[in-house]
Amino acid sequence: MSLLRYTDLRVGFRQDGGTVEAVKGVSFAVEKGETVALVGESGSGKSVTALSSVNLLPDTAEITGSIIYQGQELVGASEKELRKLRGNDISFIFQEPMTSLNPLHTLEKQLSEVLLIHHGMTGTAARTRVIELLEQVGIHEPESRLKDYPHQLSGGQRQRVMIAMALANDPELLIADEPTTALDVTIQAQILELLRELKDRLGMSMLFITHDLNIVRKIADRVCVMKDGEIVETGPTALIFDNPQHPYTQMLLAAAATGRPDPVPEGAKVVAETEKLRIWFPVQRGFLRKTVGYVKAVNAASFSVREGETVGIVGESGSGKTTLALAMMRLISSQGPVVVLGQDIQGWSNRQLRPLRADMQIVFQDPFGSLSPRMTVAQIIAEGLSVHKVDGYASNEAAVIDIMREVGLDPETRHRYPHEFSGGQRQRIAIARAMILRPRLLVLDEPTSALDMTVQVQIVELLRKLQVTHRLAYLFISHDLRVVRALSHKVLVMKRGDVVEAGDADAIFDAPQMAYTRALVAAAFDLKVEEGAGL
Amino acid sequence: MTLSPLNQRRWRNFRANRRAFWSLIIFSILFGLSLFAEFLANDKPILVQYRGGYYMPIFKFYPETEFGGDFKTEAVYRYAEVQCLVKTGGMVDCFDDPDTLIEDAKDGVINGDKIEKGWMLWPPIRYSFNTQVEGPGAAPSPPTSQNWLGTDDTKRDVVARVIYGFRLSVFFTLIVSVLSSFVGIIAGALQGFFGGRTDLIFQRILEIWGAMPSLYVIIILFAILGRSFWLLVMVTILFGWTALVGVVRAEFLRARNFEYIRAARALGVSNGTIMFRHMLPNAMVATLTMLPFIVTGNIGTLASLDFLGFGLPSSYPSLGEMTLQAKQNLQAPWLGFTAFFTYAIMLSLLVFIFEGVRDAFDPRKTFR
Amino acid sequence: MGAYILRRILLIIPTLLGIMILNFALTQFVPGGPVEQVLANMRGEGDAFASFTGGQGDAGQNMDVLDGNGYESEYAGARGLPPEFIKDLERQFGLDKPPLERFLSMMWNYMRFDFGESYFKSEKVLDLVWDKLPVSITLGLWATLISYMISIPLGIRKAVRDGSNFDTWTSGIIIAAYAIPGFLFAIMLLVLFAGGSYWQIFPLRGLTSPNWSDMTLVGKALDYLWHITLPVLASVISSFATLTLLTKNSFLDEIRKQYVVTAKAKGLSESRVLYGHVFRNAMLIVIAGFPGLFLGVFFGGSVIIETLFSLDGLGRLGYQAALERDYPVIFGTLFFFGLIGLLIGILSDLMYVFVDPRIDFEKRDT
Amino acid sequence: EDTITRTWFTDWDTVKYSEPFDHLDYVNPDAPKGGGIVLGTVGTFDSMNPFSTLSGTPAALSSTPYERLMDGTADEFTGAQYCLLCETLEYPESQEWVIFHLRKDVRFSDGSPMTAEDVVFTHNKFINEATPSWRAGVSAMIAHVEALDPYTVKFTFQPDIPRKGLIGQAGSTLVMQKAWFEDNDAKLDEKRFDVSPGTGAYMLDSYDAGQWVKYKRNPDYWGAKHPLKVGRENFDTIKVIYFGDTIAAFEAFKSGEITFRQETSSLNWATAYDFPALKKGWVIKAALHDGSLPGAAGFLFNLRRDKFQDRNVRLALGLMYNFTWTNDTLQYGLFKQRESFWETPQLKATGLPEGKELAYLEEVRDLVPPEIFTEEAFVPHTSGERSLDRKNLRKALALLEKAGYTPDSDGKLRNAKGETLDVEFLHYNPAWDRIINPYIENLVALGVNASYNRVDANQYQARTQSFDYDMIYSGYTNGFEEGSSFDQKYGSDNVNDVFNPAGLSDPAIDHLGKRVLEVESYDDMAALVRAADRIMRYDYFIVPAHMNDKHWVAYYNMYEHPSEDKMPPLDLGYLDFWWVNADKERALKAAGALK
Ligand SMILES: Nc1ncnc2c1ncn2[C@@H]1O[C@H](COP(=O)(O)OP(=O)(O)OP(=O)(O)O)[C@@H](O)[C@H]1O
Ligand SMILES: Nc1ncnc2c1ncn2[C@@H]1O[C@H](COP(=O)(O)OP(=O)(O)OP(=O)(O)O)[C@@H](O)[C@H]1O
Ligand SMILES: [Mg+2]
Ligand SMILES: [Mg+2]
Repeated sequence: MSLLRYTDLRVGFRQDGGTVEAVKGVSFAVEKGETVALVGESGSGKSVTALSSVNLLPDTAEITGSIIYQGQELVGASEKELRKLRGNDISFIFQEPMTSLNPLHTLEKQLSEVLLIHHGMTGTAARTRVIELLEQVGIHEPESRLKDYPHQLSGGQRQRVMIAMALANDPELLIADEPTTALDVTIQAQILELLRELKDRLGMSMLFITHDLNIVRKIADRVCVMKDGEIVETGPTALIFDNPQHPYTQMLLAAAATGRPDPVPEGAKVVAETEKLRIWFPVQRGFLRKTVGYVKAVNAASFSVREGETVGIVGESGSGKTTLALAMMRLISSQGPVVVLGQDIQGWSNRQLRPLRADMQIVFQDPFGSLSPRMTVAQIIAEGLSVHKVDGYASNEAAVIDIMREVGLDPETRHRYPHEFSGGQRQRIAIARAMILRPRLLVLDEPTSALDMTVQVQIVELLRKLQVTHRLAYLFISHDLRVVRALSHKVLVMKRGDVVEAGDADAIFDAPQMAYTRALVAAAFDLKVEEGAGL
Repeated sequence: MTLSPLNQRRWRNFRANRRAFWSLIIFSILFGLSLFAEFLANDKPILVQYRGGYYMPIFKFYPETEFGGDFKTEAVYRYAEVQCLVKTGGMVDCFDDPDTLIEDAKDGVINGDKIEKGWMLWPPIRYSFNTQVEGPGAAPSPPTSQNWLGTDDTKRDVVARVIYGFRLSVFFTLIVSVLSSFVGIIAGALQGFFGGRTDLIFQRILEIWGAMPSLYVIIILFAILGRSFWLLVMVTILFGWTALVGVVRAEFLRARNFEYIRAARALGVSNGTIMFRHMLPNAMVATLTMLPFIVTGNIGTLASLDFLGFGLPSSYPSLGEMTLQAKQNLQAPWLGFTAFFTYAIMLSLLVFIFEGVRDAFDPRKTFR
Repeated sequence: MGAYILRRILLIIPTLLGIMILNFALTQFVPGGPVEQVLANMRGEGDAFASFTGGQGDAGQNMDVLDGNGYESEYAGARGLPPEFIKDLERQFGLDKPPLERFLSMMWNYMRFDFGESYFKSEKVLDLVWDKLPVSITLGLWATLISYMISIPLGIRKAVRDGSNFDTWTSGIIIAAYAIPGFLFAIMLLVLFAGGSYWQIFPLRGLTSPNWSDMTLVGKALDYLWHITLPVLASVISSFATLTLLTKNSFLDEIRKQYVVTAKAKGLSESRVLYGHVFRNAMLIVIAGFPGLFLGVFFGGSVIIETLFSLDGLGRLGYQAALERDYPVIFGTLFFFGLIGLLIGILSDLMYVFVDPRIDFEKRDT
Repeated sequence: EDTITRTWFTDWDTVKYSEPFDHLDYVNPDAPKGGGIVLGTVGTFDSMNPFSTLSGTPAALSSTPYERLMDGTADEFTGAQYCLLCETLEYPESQEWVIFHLRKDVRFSDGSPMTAEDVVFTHNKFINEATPSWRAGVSAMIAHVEALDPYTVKFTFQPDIPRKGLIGQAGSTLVMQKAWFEDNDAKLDEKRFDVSPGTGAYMLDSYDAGQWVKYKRNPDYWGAKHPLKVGRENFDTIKVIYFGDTIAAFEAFKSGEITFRQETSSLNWATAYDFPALKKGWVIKAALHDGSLPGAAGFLFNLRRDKFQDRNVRLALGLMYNFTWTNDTLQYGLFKQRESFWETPQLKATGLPEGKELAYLEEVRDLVPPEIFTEEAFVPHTSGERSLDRKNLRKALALLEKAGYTPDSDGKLRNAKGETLDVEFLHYNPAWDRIINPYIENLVALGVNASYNRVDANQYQARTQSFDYDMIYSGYTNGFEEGSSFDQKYGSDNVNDVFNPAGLSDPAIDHLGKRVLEVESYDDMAALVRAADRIMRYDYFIVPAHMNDKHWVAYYNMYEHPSEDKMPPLDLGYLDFWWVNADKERALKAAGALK
């Protein structure tokens, strides 16, 4: 008997006026101790399929078909029965770690709660276990972070908290929806190692959703390929990879962000630079919020980026990449010069900055959180246009339709609200919003983490194309070193707030100087070497 | 006028909430009707035909002499004498025995002489809010076929007073709520959004303002300017706008930390737009919930002022005064029931409508 | 934060001063005054509550018999108003001094927490307040307790079952309850359940029975509960709607957020999800309102309810003082409650931070 | 010098009970003692000291424990006083002083005897500590008081003032216990709950501040056999319960918690008395004759305003008040319209003047219009059943035409200067809205720019005190005897006195006011008053409103009172000479009617 079996699952979302079919008759099974990877196009229904298992979909979802877990029918099961399975038998790692944690509870509280509910663990026992979990997922000095709230963590840290939470109870089945997107390769490897260990030790099964085919190759026993709400191909990992049948699968496997960026034109002007930029977050404790210390997110970072140039920022999760990017955008306070388009904008007021904003844009690491929940996608994307004058569009409407098409979104969906999209779709909305302004400096914080290979390639192409035609300058943050390599002229390597290495991309990738960089590069590109059967 | 796709979606959502939709329709009809209260309940006819001429007493003053009477003061249309004058074309005998003369005039001939027969077109309810109802029985008198809900303790028709009172209350609360919410939301938004010194100083001003003795302000203003509707509107706004400030401020204090606000700022959106386009809709839960209660609360405020004797001039058709009468006249339950049902209907409709509005603006709410 | 709190505490001084100045200035313009009140009392026209309690009827007889006054009526001239008498009164009320001097000396006294004596009751203002507290706390405490105990769970239930029949009929009930004019409802209760025509189940007046002091402890408690049932019911009836719907709507907004899904995925029970996770996120305003609630609990009061049920609480005290121009009571309570109110304002703002640590009050213009 | 020694005193000729008597005519000398009465009142109290006017509100009946040297009766109009605490009083013809020979058996409720020292002490206490106006008034009459021996006290009056009322004032001196005040170092005017012992029949039993107060009959009351007191003060206990609201008080009566109720509202009297206890016969509802003088109240013009100087204007405005309709529709036909300022046969002017009245009028013939002599005394207009009376409207328009006001093209009255006739009506109690509003409506129909302004009681006081109003509902308090107060109410010198709300200033009335102080006999005084009544009614500065000649009472069917024909005209006396029938009380208790 399979551990979890989907038979002809169909999920539709009630929407204004009609129903949108997200999953159209999916059937597959996960056996005990098996790892099944769900791969496919962004928006093809992977997350929905996963969430429907123990009914975590919104009320607007209508589920038909059958999902059987250890002989128990889950479609239409009562909330009480499902509750018993959730968290204990079936654990989840959600796709969007940034928004999946309760913003008002500390890490400790969120983690220990799972222990309390299912094991009645309290006090020091719980705390010890929490710390152990955090260590396992690679959080530095976990004791000092127990009292932190989610908003004080980096994207990758939050994701690791999610993972820790999911693993806390040694589940039977782990459903992991893109669990490592925000993690750098070294930590990713650590996490995968952890999962492997659990699987070996406890016979845990996994339903693993990812875009990263390397991971699939590394850990999956079987692969299901989804497109447009249907499973188009399924089979053992090796078979699929070696002999894909369906055209989409073939395309997916072939897609890879390759090539190198076009060289920076001669005499290109510096668009943005900084010198010894420092960002320290005060650590406040107690009712009176006394500052007891600092999280040194960025220490003395210096770099510059020229017209038509891409500076890639890589580094361990929590090393201060996002913080640096936000400071460059003057969205958090920092110490040190922030020079954009020749002006030091440090200390400028919002009002002064506003005209400049058209030329400096950012794609946030947390796309969902950065989209106004009560605005439609069309409004969100067009908003910049109504603020800044951008030449070359017939009308705002036309511009929105254009850009949506370019990032691979269906323009017909533009009157929907953000929550009605898939993770990858939202990420593209965020990209579209920034790109529509044709800014001269664009900061991209993990812009491709939720995108499947084909779309990723499409986006990379788009970025390259725009860079060439409009001489855009990019600050590109990513854990995916191959994408970084494909786009960047220069690379900045960060570790624990320090820029440990900086220089030409080729130099860094081909001959990394620091041990840390070497490890990083090795981890990223070595995965290929280790390819083979599942864990 | 075409609605944007989003607004269309909201409108569909609103309509899908049947209760809200019907409440809106009923409320609009009721309020629409009450706007024409003068044509529904009045002690003056809508149209008078007298000796071939047409008169519209609702709009214009006509002395009784105009209809062949002998007073230069306004014709008292509800009295038989004047009715007789109109119907008989101004016969002097009307002053002696109007009723028989009216009977007599029905065929257009009196004592063999043909007369210039006139007529009056009356509103369905022949009383205005301040008309003393004639006829036997002491006030308050129970419902009859003439006074459908009886009369109040000054012998005025309750139906007429409810119609006018409803209009007055709704009118009052709409003006007050719109203006005070507007001011309150803006003030709260500014404080919450900017924080710092703006917040610190503004809040203190509010605290001082809030401690002002409203009763005294009312007494003073009434003493200087005289009791009037508009003065009450002003005073209620003066004291009412602070109601939403705290709530909106709190929501804004919280919302300004959200990621999408940072995103909007990164876009270079102006503070105003951030506040009112991004934050307000998301910080509106409490506001939108409170609004129907602010709207209805203002009706209540007016009523309690009337009840305590600091409200509208006493001849005004006020629901608060009616409740006071109901209290003072327990033997006349029709007063209490009327007051209760008027309130209950008015408030429920408003609350349901706003519930629908909330639903309409809720992005995650979809109807089957 | 510490600096912020300090600043807030220091700002209490000018704020309170502002409140006092504004009120003092206003009272200078109010027609009438304490002297007029004395005179009106002498003419039997001074009852502040007459306007809605009905007062004297139109029959012309006055119930002089019940007047406590011993000698005034004996000599007609005694009821006259010779100017010396008015002067005397003014002196007695301290109104003969210029306003500024009066204000300064008043503030000086208040600074030392000396709130003076009522003009007409010859009792220390604080003692008066103290005397009225049992009634006010009774009404405030029970009414708030009941309304919170019912409204919040009900609102949450309604949010979870949004659109169901349950949602509809509970809405109907709370709105109808809200729509009943409070005083009419109070009278209805009084006449139906305490009056002489229908069911005499509850007592008509007061907080306790005349023989309360002889009762056992249990007897006392029962007697007290027996007395407060109707007034509390009357004052609580209309209070459900706002809070329930606020809770419902706030929950509706939060309940579909991603972190709630996370919480559910952890296998938490529904109530733990709702109360443990959503509550704090959804109810910022309600929770931060708790300190303010405290003020309502202790110093609340409604003139009308207190009057109808013959209770002697702060509602009546305040209303009477305002109408009788009993300035020591007005200013004393204003200062006293004002101070407490300002302190609670600080507490309430700190609650925001406590509930949502992301909140701060700093200027935001980076 | 010859002195007069009597047990009674009057400023006029004689008194009803001048001969020794066993008991007052109107009491039942065999009335059983016992039982109790429970009354309800609206308001609160926070003091048991009846003399604290400025500090605190004294409890109901808190002055009952105290008695005065002399006491009046309820069946005489002429201000007769009889010795209560005194055996006799003695005074010279000139009335320069009066000596009271005190009874030796008077005991305070603590058992100690009352002596002359107590009288002197009380008087001085009042002179030193009572309200300034009282002190001023009384010290202008009484020079000093001294104890001649323990049971003799002498009041010496000020010289060179009219003698009328002086002995009466002395006789009405209250007596309190000197020892108690000295022991407790108590002031007269202070809020306190300890009470000094009194000599009266009742003493404080218990109370709960602001809630209720209970008095009990002193079983050792010294005066139980005193002819003035026989058959009186029969209840063992009197309890007064305080309510916040009239409704609650009424409900308490319905449920038997309160046993006696006097109704003051026509609306209630007509509509509210149909509750179970009444239907079952437990409660008796009765309208008993009230022979006291109704207040001369009505819609009053402020004569200080120029626009009201013309009598035609006043008459015209008055014509718009429809007593018939108001009484029938709003007051259940329970009232009569007041005609005279002194609505009692002996003081009310009727027909054409004659006799002494005419003689007095002759004295002021030059000062009054000739109509006074040729026309019958003015009686208020009558109206039809409809609220707006055409006949009166016509009259009013004609009168106003005479006064220079004609309806303009918008129906509003305007004078030659184009000014409208503005009338602002001021009042403070919403209960009166229903009476005032219809009148205002009628005035508006007449074309008067009339408005009704209701303000709070305090502001009303402030405005009436500064005479800042056009019309108010108010009036004059008159008595069966008129003396010095007449001038205070109606005299020109006192035109700016609150007791003259209309601001009447008429030389003829001034003259009569002077004469009133000189008259010797009650008849003369009555004639003078009639003359004044005739002139003032002609002046028409008050639109006379309703009056009531009944006491409306409802009580549990256990109280009894002297038969209707024996009831005194001036006092309902339910706390005085009514009594409890124990059998009926038992029956009621058995039926569960009483709580
Ligand atoms: N609440 C919703 N209402 C309407 N449509 C929805 C809703 N949630 C998801 N969808 C739609 O359902 C489809 C499947 O979404 P799903 O999140 O499963 O995609 P996915 O395969 O996980 O994609 P990605 O890799 O981008 O996360 C998408 O087209 C999306 O637009
Ligand atoms: N508001 C904050 N308060 C306190 N500490 C913060 C705050 N924001 C970020 N940090 C800390 O600063 C450090 C750097 O965070 P940052 O988000 O820049 O990392 P990152 O390099 O973007 O990591 P990732 O790849 O995981 O997104 C982390 O340790 C994080 O916990
Ligand atoms: Mg997904
Ligand atoms: Mg980051």
